[in-house]
Amino acid sequence: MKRQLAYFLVIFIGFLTLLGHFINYSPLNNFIDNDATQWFDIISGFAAFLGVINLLQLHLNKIANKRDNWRYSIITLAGFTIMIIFGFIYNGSSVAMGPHLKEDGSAFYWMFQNIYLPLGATMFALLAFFVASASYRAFKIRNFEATLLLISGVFLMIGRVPIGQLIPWWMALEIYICLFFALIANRFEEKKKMLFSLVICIIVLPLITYFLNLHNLSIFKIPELQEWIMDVPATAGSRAIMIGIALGTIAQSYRIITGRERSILGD
Amino acid sequence: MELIKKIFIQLGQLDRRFIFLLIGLSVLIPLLKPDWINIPIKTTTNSKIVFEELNNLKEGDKVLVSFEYGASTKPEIHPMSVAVLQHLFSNGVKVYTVPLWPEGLMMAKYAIEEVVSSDLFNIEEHVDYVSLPYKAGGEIIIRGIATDMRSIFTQDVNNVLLTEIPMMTGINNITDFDFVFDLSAGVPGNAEWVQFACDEYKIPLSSGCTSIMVTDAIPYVESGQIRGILAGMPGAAEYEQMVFEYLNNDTYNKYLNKEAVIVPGKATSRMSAQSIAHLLMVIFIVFGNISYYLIRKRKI
Amino acid sequence: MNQYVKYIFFPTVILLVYFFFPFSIFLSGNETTFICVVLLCFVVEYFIEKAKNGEEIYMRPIAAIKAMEEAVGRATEMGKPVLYVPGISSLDQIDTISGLTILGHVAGMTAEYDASLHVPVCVPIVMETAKETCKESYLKKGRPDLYRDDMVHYVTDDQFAYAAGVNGIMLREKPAAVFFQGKFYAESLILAETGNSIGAIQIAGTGSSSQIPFFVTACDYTLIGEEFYAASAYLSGSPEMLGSIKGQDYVKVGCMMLILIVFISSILNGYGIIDFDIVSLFRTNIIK
Amino acid sequence: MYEIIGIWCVVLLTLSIFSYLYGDNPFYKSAEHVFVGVSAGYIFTITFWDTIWPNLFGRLLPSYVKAGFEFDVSYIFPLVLGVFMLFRLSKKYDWLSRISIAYIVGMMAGLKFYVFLNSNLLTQIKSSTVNFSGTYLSIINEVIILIGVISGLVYFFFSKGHTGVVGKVSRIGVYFLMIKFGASFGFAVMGRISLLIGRFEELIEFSKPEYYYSTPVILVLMIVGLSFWSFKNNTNINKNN
Repeated sequence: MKRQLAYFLVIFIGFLTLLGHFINYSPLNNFIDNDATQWFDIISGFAAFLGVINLLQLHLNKIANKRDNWRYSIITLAGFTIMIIFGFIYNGSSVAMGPHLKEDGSAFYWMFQNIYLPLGATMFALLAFFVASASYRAFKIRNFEATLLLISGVFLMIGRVPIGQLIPWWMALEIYICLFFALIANRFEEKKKMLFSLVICIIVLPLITYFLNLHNLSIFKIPELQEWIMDVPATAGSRAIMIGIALGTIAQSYRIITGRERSILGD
Repeated sequence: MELIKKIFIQLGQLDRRFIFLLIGLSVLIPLLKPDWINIPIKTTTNSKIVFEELNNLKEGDKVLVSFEYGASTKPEIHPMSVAVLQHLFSNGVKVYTVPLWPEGLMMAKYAIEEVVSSDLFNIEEHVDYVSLPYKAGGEIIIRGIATDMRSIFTQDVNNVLLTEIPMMTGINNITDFDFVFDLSAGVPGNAEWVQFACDEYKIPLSSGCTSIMVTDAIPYVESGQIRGILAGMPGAAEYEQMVFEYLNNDTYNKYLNKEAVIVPGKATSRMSAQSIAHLLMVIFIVFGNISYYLIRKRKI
Repeated sequence: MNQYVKYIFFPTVILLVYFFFPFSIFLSGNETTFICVVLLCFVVEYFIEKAKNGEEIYMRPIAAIKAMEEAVGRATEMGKPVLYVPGISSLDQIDTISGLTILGHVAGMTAEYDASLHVPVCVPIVMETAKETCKESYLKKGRPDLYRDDMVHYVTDDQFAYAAGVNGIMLREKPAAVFFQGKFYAESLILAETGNSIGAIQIAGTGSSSQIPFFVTACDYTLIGEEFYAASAYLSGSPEMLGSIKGQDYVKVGCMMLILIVFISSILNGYGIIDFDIVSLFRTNIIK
Repeated sequence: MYEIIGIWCVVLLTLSIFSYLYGDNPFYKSAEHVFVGVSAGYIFTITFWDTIWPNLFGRLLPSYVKAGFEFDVSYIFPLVLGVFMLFRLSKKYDWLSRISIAYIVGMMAGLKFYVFLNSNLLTQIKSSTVNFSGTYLSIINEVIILIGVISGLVYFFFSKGHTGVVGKVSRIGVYFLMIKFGASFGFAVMGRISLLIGRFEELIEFSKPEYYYSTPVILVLMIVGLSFWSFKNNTNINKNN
């Protein structure tokens, strides 16, 4: 019975919010547009209390049982308590409680500015290093797919920065030739043959291009190629993913509001 | 020959800490010695579209600028904010700032302060710009701005009632604006502006965003739902440069203080650090591939 | 016969009522969307019904879903915990809800194998939901004794603080299997790289398209976009759910046809062969 | 005075987080735990003052909480649902919280159904129209996009195996997806490097004499601390072996 009640509510609210978009009844429309999500925010605001209780339980437990790294839990609790004190008890600035959170000069704001912000920004900046090591590992010419990943990644990387504009047409051409050979290297049985044809291509193709006056083509300008990659194939890819995600979300929502996706409510 | 091979294979198995160190240095050195490297900046089409769109605004037009970034993405987005604001003020456009992220409030404040303190324009609060306060809710707020702004905002950041601000008269929802410019680093961001407001009410929207968001936003740009896009730090540098040239060439601009010195923005100087770091990563990738090739051949 | 009545007659009636109802109880301006909603629901419903009636449904194998059980099994063998990260968004994203439904299945596996499960959560309300899900899964597998309340715990709401916290858990507990299923933003790479550096089997799934590449490069298996939403249906294996996936496929075919129609008609329109702008049909208005 | 202390805090915490690049160490661990505690407190405070206080109490007790809203009796519902949520703490009545979760899940599913259908599915289909104002080249591009989208969607078929024609088409789809992933990756590199630039600029700024050379001082101290720690750790490991 209790469980049935929850399902009934899911189905009822789900269809209400979906069909409310089509029905001409302004309180309902207003509910969907504004209140529905505001309510969600308020309910999750209440849940924040549960989060805090859980956090305290976890760390106090750790300290009480002297589990691994329990000393660090003291730091977490201290940081938390200080923020709560500055948020609700001690103000430190001239404005009222509440607006003081964003007031330059309050103790809370000091903590925000000097502890919270730099920590967040630095964690974020760590990504620069991780992205380097990830790309070092990922961008390998393993197969055709990986090569495409590499090509579009690398061209974007150099095409987007001013250095990409300094690359002359012949160098771009040589890069293409090398990439092509890297891709087909496995097909060659004899290493010497491959090296020979590579060298020939590297010398002859630029000359041909130059004499045929093809070197002004935009394919040899990395920034323009980069823009094309972004505008055409990457757009196609992201559109396919977007439509896929939309379909997935819609189907999942449908399963939820018809009461079929049950594990979410513990069934 | 064998020796070279060995070196390459060794390079392929580098400790990742070594890569970390090199990346760090490649960013640090150009920042410490900016005059060592100087690379010209070329503008891309999407940045040009943004510039043209904003340039076509007339004197007295109303533009809503929404701030959706924080301290961590400040280096990328903030130069855009400043350049866009400069550009708008130089055309006599009225600016309304709204933060949709808690930190966006501070960012809007810093950006306005930076423009005001540069002394380029004679702008006054409540005459040329209004700063709206932060309200929690993300897309709900966008939805609210689209339908009924006054139900969400009653005061500006300085707790002045909106009814007492002359430039707020006649502004009740999104259709009262001529343009929306969105500066975003995540969610809510430009996608939400498209979905919940601008698309439906046919208000032109442009956006400046972090580079990671660009591929997600590009379908909207291609379909014209977002008009042009400033992509990350390079986008910021390009826009800065366009605005810099525009202000320098436009000697008859009545909004511009003649005595003030126009200084190029910050993004331009950061681009050399960016370039070097990218170059280094490409070199890593090339070395990684050579060593991968050699190792694979050995196994065969 | 009965089926025809159901799946042709009813939608027609609904659409007729919608278009020809005398009083203005319906909003005008989003007719296209309404038609789509009705068609979509009935198509999916049709295939669900068919599946319920016992029609065999072929589902293409997805490596990541198969690997889930293996990963849990391996963690059990090694005597190490399984870490499940349900993303950093709240319940307002369908991704989180999908992540939690998958958690239900993974918790079922850990209950069966008697592996220890660890779910650090970013949002309190998700924590409560996840607790409920895990508890029920353990109960259903008949192992309520194995469920501990501290299995699921709150870390913090902030994106990067959460990433730092989960990082710490990974570095110090060294889980053998790591699941990232939910909505992720920039922290995805920090998490996936750390997981990679401790040598865990990593299975990711997300609908955040800008984070998929990082998971693809740093994880062993990744559920890309739509696959992620379908995973829970796959795992449940019930005909109802599989039927809905099949229906979804047919909706997809419909979308592709629609794209082609739009494309071709816009070419014809461009050359002046037909005088009809199909884009005008797509009035996607919401409420005024 | 507070400003200088603040700046030293900023530098210390920034460098502590960066020390993770060397490996897990006490500096990073401390910074991590500070971060978790402070952010939990921060978010909790912000949630209360920015959401519950104005949006709930501002509507239920408008004369007391002046948030610019009028009295709205319907906000009793979220209050009740929120209190239901707190019943999680009770063993006997914890089923009440399920009602709150049911509301959220149902509401969001209904809302997202509509939003994704409207803004993502229909607009993306709409945008596959060909723009004839462009050159022939742009039409070729449109055709490439069309092929990419269709083949990408074929990749996502679940009820057809990737064999035969479907297999070949879905392979083309994968190529397009890979290009998109590569592009995202390239952009990410760019974005992340810019963030690093931001942090470094701040550290450089704080190494000036007016901040008492905080960056170099802390950096040196940290390196000494780290080497001492890793030395000690090494000897420990040797003993264990």
